[in-house]
Amino acid sequence: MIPVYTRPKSLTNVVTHYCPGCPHGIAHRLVAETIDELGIQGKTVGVASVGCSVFAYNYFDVDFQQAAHGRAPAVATGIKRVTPDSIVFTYQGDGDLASIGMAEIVHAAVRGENITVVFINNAIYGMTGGQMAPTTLVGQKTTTSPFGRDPKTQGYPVKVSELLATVKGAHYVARFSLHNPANIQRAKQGIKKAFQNQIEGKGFSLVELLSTCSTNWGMTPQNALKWLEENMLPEYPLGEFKTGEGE
Amino acid sequence: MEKRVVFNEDHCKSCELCVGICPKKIIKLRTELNRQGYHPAFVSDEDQDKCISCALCARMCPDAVIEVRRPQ
Amino acid sequence: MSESMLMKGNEALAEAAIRAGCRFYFGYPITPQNEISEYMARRIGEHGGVFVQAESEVSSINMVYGAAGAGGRVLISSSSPGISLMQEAISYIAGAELPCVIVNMSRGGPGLGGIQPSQSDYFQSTKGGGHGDYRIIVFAPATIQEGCDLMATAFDVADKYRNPVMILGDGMIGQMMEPVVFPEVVDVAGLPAKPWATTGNEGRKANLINSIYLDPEELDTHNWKLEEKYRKVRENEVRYEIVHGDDAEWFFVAYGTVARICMSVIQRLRKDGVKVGLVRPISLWPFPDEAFEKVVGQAKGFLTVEMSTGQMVEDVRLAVNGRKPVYFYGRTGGAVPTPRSVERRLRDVIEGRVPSQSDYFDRVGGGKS
Amino acid sequence: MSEVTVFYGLYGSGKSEVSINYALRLAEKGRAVTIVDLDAVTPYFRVRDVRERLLAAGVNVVSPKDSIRHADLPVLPEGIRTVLLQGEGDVVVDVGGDPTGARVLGGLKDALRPDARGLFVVNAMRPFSRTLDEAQEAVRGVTSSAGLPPGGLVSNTHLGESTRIEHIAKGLEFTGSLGLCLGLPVVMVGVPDWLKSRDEGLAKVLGGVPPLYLERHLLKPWETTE
Repeated sequence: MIPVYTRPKSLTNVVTHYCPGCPHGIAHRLVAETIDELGIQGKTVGVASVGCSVFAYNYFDVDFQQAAHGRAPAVATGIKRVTPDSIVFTYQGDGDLASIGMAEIVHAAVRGENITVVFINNAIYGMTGGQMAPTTLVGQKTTTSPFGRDPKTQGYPVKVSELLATVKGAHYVARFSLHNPANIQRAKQGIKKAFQNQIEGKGFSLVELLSTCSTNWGMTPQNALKWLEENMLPEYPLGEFKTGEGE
Repeated sequence: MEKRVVFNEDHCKSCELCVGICPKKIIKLRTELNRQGYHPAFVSDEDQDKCISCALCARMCPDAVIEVRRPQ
Repeated sequence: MSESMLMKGNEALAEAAIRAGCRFYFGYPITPQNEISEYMARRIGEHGGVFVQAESEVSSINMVYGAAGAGGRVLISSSSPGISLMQEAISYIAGAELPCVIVNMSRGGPGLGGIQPSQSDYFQSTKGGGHGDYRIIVFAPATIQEGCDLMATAFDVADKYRNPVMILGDGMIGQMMEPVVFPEVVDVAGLPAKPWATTGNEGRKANLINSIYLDPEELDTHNWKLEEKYRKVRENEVRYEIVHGDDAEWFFVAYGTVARICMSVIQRLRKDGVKVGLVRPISLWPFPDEAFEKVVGQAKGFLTVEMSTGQMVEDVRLAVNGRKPVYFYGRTGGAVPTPRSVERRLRDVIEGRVPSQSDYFDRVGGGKS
Repeated sequence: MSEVTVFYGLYGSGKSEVSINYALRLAEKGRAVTIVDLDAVTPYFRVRDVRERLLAAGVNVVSPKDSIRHADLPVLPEGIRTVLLQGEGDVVVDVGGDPTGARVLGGLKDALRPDARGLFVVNAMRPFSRTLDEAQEAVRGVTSSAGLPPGGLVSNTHLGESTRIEHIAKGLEFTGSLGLCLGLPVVMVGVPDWLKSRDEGLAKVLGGVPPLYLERHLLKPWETTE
């Protein structure tokens, strides 16, 4: 028998704390596969953020730093400047990256910091129990938008990829989704490109991954993926918003 | 007989994403609980030869539970 | 020309840091310490170092966290409001046990305050400053030369204990100019290795820089481990100066530039036969209790002079522990105590015109005089 | 005939003390003098900090108004254009340090008399002016952003209170060489006033360059007798 699919060796052999069906696990696996395929396990340094993925360092068998809420891009900057040969990535959720850490992510992009950012957008605060996120959809109910997000008082969802695509310093900005195998495969290619860019010294790369939170959305994992497809995709179109070509 | 698809059942959280995606509908949940208290997913020995090694289940699995092989 | 150079305090500290092997500097502009960033921007590259102007103090100190975690010799500088913004990350840095040096050229507060010199960040600097049980080591130079010498020490002490060290200057230290002879240039390659740093796990187990301990028992253990480290710091890193410890009956207690004002008063008063001396804490944390043990027997009393409404005086009182009276004189907000007003206050103390220490909160004479 | 003298240079060269003493010297000669505090970049030790003393000596002071004199804002003194355009008597301008500070003067170029004299102050014991290359670069940077070509150099090499005659001598030699490189005369040499009486070799060291004896006005708090 020939192996078709095996567990990546950059993942530690532990059970994650994520809820059943949580796409964080998928995203972790894609990042680990990328690290394996690029042969960079020994020189990769991850930066964990605050959110459900706060313990990401337990799941990747690489050096890690745990950053304060929203500050992962600044921490990654510090690491990368000291050890430019390390491959540095941050792994951040939407509360961390798009709310409290908006300044850090924008300015890391502005500086063209040669790092890779994996950004999980599931339109809700998972860790703290399902509050409204900056990416929560209009009308979406959360514990702090119990009547549905009302743009009159709560504004509109922030589109991180579109926003960062306007930043000249950003080399690669793309949005993918984790709701089915075909999209997962595309996301993998995007993540790989984002790491490859760093190896080649091309500068700031960010992949936004649309994800679910079945627990806080109150759905089965399968229904959550369906909800993502039906509700998030129209608001968050997929694609590469900046590819660095022609620069 | 060598298996095409193998589950690390102790890591499974029975989210059933693999169950839903399998084109051959051969992935089932066990009635027994694993160490974490979940009914782990599995493919029975008799269904192993129905597996087409497409690995969609492995791609979907959030817990990297599934290994897939194909005959030479 | 001799090795002496006329240096502004801020530039001198930057040069001293480079000579101490600092190769990574992160900053954000704020008066009165901008010359540190400006000097670094011009000079650190000549030594193969990195200067980054961050988008905020918050970001800059988190760059320090990352850079220190990756094993760099890292400096950051700011002034009071900027240091306030950094407190969260300083707590993380202390919790994750990372070495770095922080310069605070403090200015008057609270709030936006003013840009003139102040010592009102004493509490913030010496009592932790952010959340959680931790300390940072704080050195307060009184001259630019001392600042340069302490800079080299600060990096070594930071590395030794894996803890942030602060150089606490008032704006005066940053802005004034004095001749300086710089310490030797440190051979960066010869600095002790940092096997805990996140440099990639090739050939070893993965390293983790972290301050999360969700299990109460684990966090308790971690905190007591930190406390044990701080105990060693208290044992080994106390620094102070006593002037006229042989015969003084009255002691000024002052740090930084205020100590120099007291020194000029001491010279004047000694001509009149007043036996006055000075206890000058150089390490503000650990506080030099030991200095007070040496002189408390001979002292009739202590007059603490600060550019604050009375912050260090609390530690002086703890050190003296009721054995002798402790008096206070302070100016704030950028108003600097004049030698004449300090002299008058001491004479009032000596001649019994200042209420006894039970009236310690009396700030008579603490305003304009 | 009245004169307009602009002192510029890198910060720390001693421009402010030179400006203050120069203005006082003019006033002592009975001339009407206005000193302009054009330092928009340094937060401490500025001409405005000794305003009362200058006024008492009969020197008119143009500096940012009191309500904002301690602000860390690039504040231009009110009335500065009036003084430059219509002022009678001598004007001494103390320009803030470095090309950044000198830019402020650049913005006032149209108000400057065509015969205004720009004097570049050199302290060879300061960073960024320790070699002839660095010093030439400094002169170019500052005077071009000031928009006023230099008319001469002021040798002001010193180490604060630790200044000795040999520093003056070496500084003068350095400034002389710089002058040769740039084709500029050394018009003045700053000498701390306490060195005046202390060393008889001073005259020889000066070698004909007129000294500007400097009484220190911008004192540190512990140097005052107040």
